[in-house]
Amino acid sequence: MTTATDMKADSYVTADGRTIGGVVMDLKNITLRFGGVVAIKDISFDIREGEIRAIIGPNGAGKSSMLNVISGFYKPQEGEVWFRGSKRPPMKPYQVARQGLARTFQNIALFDGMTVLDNIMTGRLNHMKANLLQQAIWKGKAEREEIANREICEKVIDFLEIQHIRKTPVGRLPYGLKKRVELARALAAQPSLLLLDEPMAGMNVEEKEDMSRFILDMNDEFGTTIALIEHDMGVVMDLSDRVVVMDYGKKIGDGTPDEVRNNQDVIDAYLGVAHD
Amino acid sequence: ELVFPSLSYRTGPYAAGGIPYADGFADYFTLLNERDGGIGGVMTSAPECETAYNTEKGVECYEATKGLGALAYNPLSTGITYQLIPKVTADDIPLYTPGYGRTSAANGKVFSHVFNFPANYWNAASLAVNHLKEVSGGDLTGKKIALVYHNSAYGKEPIRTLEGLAEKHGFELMTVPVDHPGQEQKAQWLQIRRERPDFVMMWGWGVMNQVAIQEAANIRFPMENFIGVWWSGGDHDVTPAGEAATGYKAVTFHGVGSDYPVFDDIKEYVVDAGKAAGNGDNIGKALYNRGVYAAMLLAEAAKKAQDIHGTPDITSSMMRDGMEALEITEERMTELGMPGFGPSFSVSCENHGGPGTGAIQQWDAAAGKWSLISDFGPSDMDVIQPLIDEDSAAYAAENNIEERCN
Amino acid sequence: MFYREAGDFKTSYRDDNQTFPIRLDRMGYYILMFVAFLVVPFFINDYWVNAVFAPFLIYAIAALGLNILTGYAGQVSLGTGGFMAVGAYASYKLMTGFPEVSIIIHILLAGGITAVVGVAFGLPSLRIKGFYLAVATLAAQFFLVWVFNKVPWFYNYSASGQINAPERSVFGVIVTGPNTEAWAKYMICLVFVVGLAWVARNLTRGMMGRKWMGIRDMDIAAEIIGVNPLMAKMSAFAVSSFFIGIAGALFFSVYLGAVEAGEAFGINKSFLILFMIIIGGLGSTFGSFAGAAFMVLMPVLLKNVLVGGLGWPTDLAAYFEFMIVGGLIVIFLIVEPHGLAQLWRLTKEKLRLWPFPH
Amino acid sequence: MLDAAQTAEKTARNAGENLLEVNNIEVIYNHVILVLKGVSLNVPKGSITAILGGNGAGKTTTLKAISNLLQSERGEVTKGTILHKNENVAELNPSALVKRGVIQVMEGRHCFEHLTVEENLLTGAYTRTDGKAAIAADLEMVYDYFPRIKERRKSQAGYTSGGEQQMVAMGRALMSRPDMILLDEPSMGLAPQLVEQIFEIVKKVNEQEGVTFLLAEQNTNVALRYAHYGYILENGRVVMDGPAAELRENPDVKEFYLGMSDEGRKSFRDVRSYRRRKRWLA
Amino acid sequence: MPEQLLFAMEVTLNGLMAGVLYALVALGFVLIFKASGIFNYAQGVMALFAALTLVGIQQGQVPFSHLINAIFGTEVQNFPWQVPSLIAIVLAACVMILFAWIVEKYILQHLIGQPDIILFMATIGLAYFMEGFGDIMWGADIKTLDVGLPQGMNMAIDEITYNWFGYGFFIDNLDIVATVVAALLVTSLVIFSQYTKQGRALRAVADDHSAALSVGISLRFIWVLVWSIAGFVALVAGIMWGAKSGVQFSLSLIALKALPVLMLGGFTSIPGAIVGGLIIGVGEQLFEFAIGPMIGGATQNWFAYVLALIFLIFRPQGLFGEKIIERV
Ligand SMILES: Nc1ncnc2c1ncn2[C@@H]1O[C@H](COP(=O)(O)OP(=O)(O)OP(=O)(O)O)[C@@H](O)[C@H]1O
Ligand SMILES: Nc1ncnc2c1ncn2[C@@H]1O[C@H](COP(=O)(O)OP(=O)(O)OP(=O)(O)O)[C@@H](O)[C@H]1O
Ligand SMILES: [Mg+2]
Ligand SMILES: [Mg+2]
Repeated sequence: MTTATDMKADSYVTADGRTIGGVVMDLKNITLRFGGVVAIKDISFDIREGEIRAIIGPNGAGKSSMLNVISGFYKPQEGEVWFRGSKRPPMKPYQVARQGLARTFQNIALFDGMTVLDNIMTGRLNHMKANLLQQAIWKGKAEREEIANREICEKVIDFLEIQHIRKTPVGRLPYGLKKRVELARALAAQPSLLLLDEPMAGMNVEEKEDMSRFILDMNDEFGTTIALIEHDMGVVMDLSDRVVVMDYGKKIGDGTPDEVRNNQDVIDAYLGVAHD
Repeated sequence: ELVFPSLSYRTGPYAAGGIPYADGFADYFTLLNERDGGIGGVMTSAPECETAYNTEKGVECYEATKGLGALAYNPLSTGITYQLIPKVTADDIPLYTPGYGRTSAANGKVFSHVFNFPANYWNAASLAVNHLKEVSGGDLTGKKIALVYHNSAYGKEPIRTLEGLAEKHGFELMTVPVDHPGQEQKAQWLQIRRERPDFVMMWGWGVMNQVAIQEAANIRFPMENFIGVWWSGGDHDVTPAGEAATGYKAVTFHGVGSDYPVFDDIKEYVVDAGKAAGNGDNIGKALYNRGVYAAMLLAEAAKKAQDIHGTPDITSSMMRDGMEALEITEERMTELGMPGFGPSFSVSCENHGGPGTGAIQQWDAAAGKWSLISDFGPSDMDVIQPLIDEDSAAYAAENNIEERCN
Repeated sequence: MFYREAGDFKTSYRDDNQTFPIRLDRMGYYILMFVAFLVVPFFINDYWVNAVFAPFLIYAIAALGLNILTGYAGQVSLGTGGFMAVGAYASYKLMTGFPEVSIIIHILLAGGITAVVGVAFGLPSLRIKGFYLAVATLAAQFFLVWVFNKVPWFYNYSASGQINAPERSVFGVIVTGPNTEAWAKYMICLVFVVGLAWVARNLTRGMMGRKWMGIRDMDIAAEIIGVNPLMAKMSAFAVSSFFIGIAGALFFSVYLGAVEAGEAFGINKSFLILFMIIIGGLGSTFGSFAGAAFMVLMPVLLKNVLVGGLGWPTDLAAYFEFMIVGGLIVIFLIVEPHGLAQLWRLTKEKLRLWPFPH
Repeated sequence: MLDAAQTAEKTARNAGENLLEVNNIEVIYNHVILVLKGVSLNVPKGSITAILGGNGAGKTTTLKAISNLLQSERGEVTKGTILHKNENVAELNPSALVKRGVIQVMEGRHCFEHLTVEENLLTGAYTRTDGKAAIAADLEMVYDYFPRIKERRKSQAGYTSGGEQQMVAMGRALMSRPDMILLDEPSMGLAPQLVEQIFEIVKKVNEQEGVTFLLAEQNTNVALRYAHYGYILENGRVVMDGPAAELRENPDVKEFYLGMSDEGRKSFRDVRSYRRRKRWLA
Repeated sequence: MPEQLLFAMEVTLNGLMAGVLYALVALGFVLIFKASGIFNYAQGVMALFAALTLVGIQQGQVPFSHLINAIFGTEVQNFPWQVPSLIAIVLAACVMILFAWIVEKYILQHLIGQPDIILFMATIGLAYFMEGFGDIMWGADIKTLDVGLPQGMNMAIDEITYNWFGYGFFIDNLDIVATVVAALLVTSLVIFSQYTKQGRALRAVADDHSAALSVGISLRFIWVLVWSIAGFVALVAGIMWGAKSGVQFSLSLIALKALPVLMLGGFTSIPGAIVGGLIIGVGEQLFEFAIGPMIGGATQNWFAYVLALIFLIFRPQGLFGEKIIERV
């Protein structure tokens, strides 16, 4: 188990031998209000290269809002977002996405009208360059590009074991599979930073185990940095390297799972009973 | 069988005008069959095709009825007319548009297959002006005339003529467009109320007429100074306004009311025989009469064609010749039981527009009927003719047609 | 099992991407093309082309266009009539302005011009959504028609404001004006339809189409995963208007030959074409055709049956026509809200399983 | 492959007075997709019964079939009967069912976005006729159960967080004073202590007001702790059922639904990717 | 006072009046939209149908006479009696309730939970049907509608303003009546939808059909209710407009006048309909008065929409519409 001290270093190796690099995303004193509601109060924390960073907290704590701030959908009234060592200017969400961020959503946000395959292909859109005319002609660049990217998506499909539903419209899929497809869409983008908002909500243990496996493998194989919101303590404690705990928009804890698990504030505010 | 397709509209926004017209048109041909056994011994038929005043449906109707050996078309819609002008010419079928359609078609040199006798919009404009001049003691100088018009091809037709006439008679013309359908004309009539024109002229169709007359009544514009073209002179145009409409005037190119012998025949042979197109209560209404009149002139032309070509079963191209040689005399009108119902005139290769004469009718709400307050007078051809020539020349140029008749 | 996809496997992603992955469909498609190009032209006459084929094909183009905007990109538009007018008047000015240039070019240019106008009127869609947008597009509808009515330059100062299509020919074959042969009229429409349908298909199966559908299904999510809403919506408006513009140009120059903005391109057109795509099926190329066919053929058919067949008075027939078409629309929606296209798909699924119920 | 004990248990159960009986129903979507392939359930009065099972097993469909919410999804019950108080309710429309005291809390919250939280709760009392006072009282009760939403009572439900919406949905159902609540995945997206809370509430309501619960759950762990009886659904069929206590001890359930192996709970990190097979599918 | 200013004032006043008439039509839309998220394209045709029915009953017309005569060759036209206006209005209202019930039973019920555009389309189908049905039932000719509403220039106002400014303002009595009626309608409707249980249920239904079902709100009842009210509103609108132009097909086109009002006021707001109506009314009349003559007039049709569009750019949900909720 890594200790607090060697985590200060700008790069260290975890117990299971993954190297965690320097800070990728640094959030400084973020405050976000909606009219009267203060969703986030002056919160700062960072995400480091290659780590799995969990955000936990009771409902309405501001976790999803925090992700929305990171992906540029909510504009915080105060605070700065630093990405790869430079302050991020005000950006539209789609510009943020082009910087290599991908995410999934708490209330599944798939494109119900499209097939699973098409949904996953949308993940590739920042990698496809054919212009309108070329696409109208199709033959040539557009088709080549399509096929090249299709191959990548097929890899993701195999990886997530959803070959059988490739061509079904997502609207019809049961909840769990939708979640998986959404993950696939995010993976297809081959992001450098991946944000997951409750990827395992509404799944049973078996499915959670699968999902955990995907997340871990992803992190191992592609070295993807992952920020993850989850309510299942078991999952959080097992998967994450570091955990941020929010409550009513405030940060009440930040550190390794063990530190957090034994932090009294956290227990009171969130865990209720101390988890094994 | 002699086929005169009737592209009618008994539905849609203009149904109220279309129904009586179609009834009249149909009833007259039925009368011919019932009373005289058709024309020159050949039965006639006027198969109806519903256009709802819609151009595409009109085209469909044209193509559908063309096959029946149609002799002439009377589409009762400016839009459809413009549609058909080139088509009929190519198919060698005459197109008859009395009192509507493309005015400059009066020039037979350019429009070989289109006829719009006895009068057209520009005649109407001039006739109206003549009347106004008369009522204002023979002089219009310094007077102000407002034209309230349906903002469409049809509505714009008279403007040039009126501008010409304004110059000639020294009155001031003010144009007030009303967009289709014309349910809401407050702005227009407030404007009129402000500008206080001496006379208001109307080129309307459909609901626009009724609303305009109502609004005129509301602002207490003196009805006898309010005069419409014949398409704004139907009974259904004035009735909604009730009493207030009394005194409203309209130009017409045919007789009004039902006291002509021909209508007695229609009652006897058609309505009472249960063969009427409608329920017979339209007889004598302005648009019904117009339908009858149009049918009558077509029938006469057909007879003429039979005489010329010496065969009772004429083709559409023979029909065309008949129309071009048509001659209507007062005696003939009396024979037909329509004494003084319309002018006597003759068509020629150059002139497909007839004499361009017309009268003024006035509404009396109490009696619930129109009555002629003038007889069929001439219109001002030296203003109109140049316009006709100009416009038809333009058309000829655009479609490289070379002139006929010389 | 009549209808089988079993037994034809795809060995490459290219095959998997083709328009008709199932062999049976492919056959049907080839047969259809054969009949359309090599059989119909020899039997067609004035009635069929003017009453049925020309309007059907031209509306199909417009429907394709609107379907891209509404069905794929989810932007409901009621400006179609106005945009068709732009196409019509543009082609008129071009035809009369540059008689020597081929009409094909004129029609394409007309489409281009309409595309520009479409984008201009599409800009509000960035802020305005759903029915608000639909009604907003009516502004385009009324304004454009008004302009073409008011500015004499557009109708070359003709007395009445009507515009007439002069005679033009392609490869020596007359395609506009009264002397056009039925088959020529049909052919030029057909060629445009097939060409544009192909383009529509390409755009909608590729990334462009996915961006549009993303915006349609969940615009916020789409933006967050990297779709630029401005580009997506504007491209949708541009492409759709291009199609609609061409439809308008053909409608005027080839089909009617003479039009007047207010009468031919009024609000009813906008609605008519919207009906077509909804009846046919939003977001489906096949649906655009099915819808156009339905809305064009149904009235003609009913009319011929009721008046021609049963000999009813035309007015009664016309009323019933309204009632039946209206009734059918409702029934279709109840049976299958996603349009004829979906109905077709389900039938195929059933056939695939036939004779087993599930 | 049910052993004697279970069979005995079952017969006993069927003897006991059932509030709800579902006999071997079949559900088809869009006339083609067969989803439920003969599901039977018994829900004794005053019990908490859980339907467990993986994604797409058909839990939601089952509940919707009971509360007659299927037709709006173009699904239909093609076989089998549904008895509430021994009367067939398959034909009743949803509001009639609510009047009978059967109300569903739908999967994924379904709050009325544009109504305020409080208005949302009040719509729950739509079918009630026992006067404003009683309703106001219950409103307070709900607020006691969920203090969190009391704070946001005046804000539009559309802007509340996922968890808050779940609470609103549950509160709304309670407002109708039902005698049976169909709960679809109440724990989804809720923080652990909130999950406990909600199940505590379920328990309380069940004991105090004697409301019967039929709940579909993924979170087998909690569900089995609070439920009296459980059914396990796998792609449209009931593959196993029994008293909660028994199910908790069943080795399969342990492995697949509780994630326990013999040496206690195993870490998600140690999960290996071999596909395990369920014995009863063998 | 300068003449132009007086004119402007007169135009403004009349604009307000016209606005009220638009609002009357818009109200019908708003009600149904609030209750079911349905954009009811048939509203205009409903107004026409209601007015036709009213006149028909009043003048003792035999329904379907045209059809009957065509089939049986009979000559039935009118019953020998006439019905007093008030009773006729009540009867017409009943017919509209029946209509609402039928619509719910045979259309809406089968489309629960479908996307808005589908429901919108269904109402278009309905509109088509009604168009034909109305004509068959009562005939396509223009009917004069007279329920004894005052018409024409209001002399009193003319007097007063004349004494004040030396220029008598024109106000149509009919418009004054319309204003009063509209005011009554709106207040009662607002109270209904904001402060009653049914009102709340109605808004709930608009938000989420299936959720509404699940809490036991009977969509059927709610829908019959609002469609009845909308039908009644349509009747009122039909009377006001019909009195001007006679009852005829074009009456159904007034719907187009109501759309910009809707956009501007917000599809979901009853007060919005009124305010929107007033703004549009004044806006388009003033524009026609001031700018119209310079650019050739007949600008109302498009200007109303452009005006509304401009407002929308700044408030995409209309002045009073519910804010569009954007969450992920
Ligand atoms: N767009 C918005 N407008 C107004 N309030 C909002 C908005 N988005 C979030 N909020 C409020 O901000 C607070 C935090 O919401 P958020 O969704 O981030 O909570 P959360 O931590 O994700 O909770 P959960 O775990 O239940 O999802 C909540 O009280 C919510 O009501
Ligand atoms: N409207 C629909 N149309 C077609 N198929 C559907 C529809 N709704 C559900 N299904 C199918 O029915 C099956 C069961 O769905 P259901 O939602 O009942 O599963 P579930 O047990 O509730 O899963 P979850 O735990 O994810 O909610 C799924 O395979 C799904 O694909
Ligand atoms: Mg959240
Ligand atoms: Mg479920």
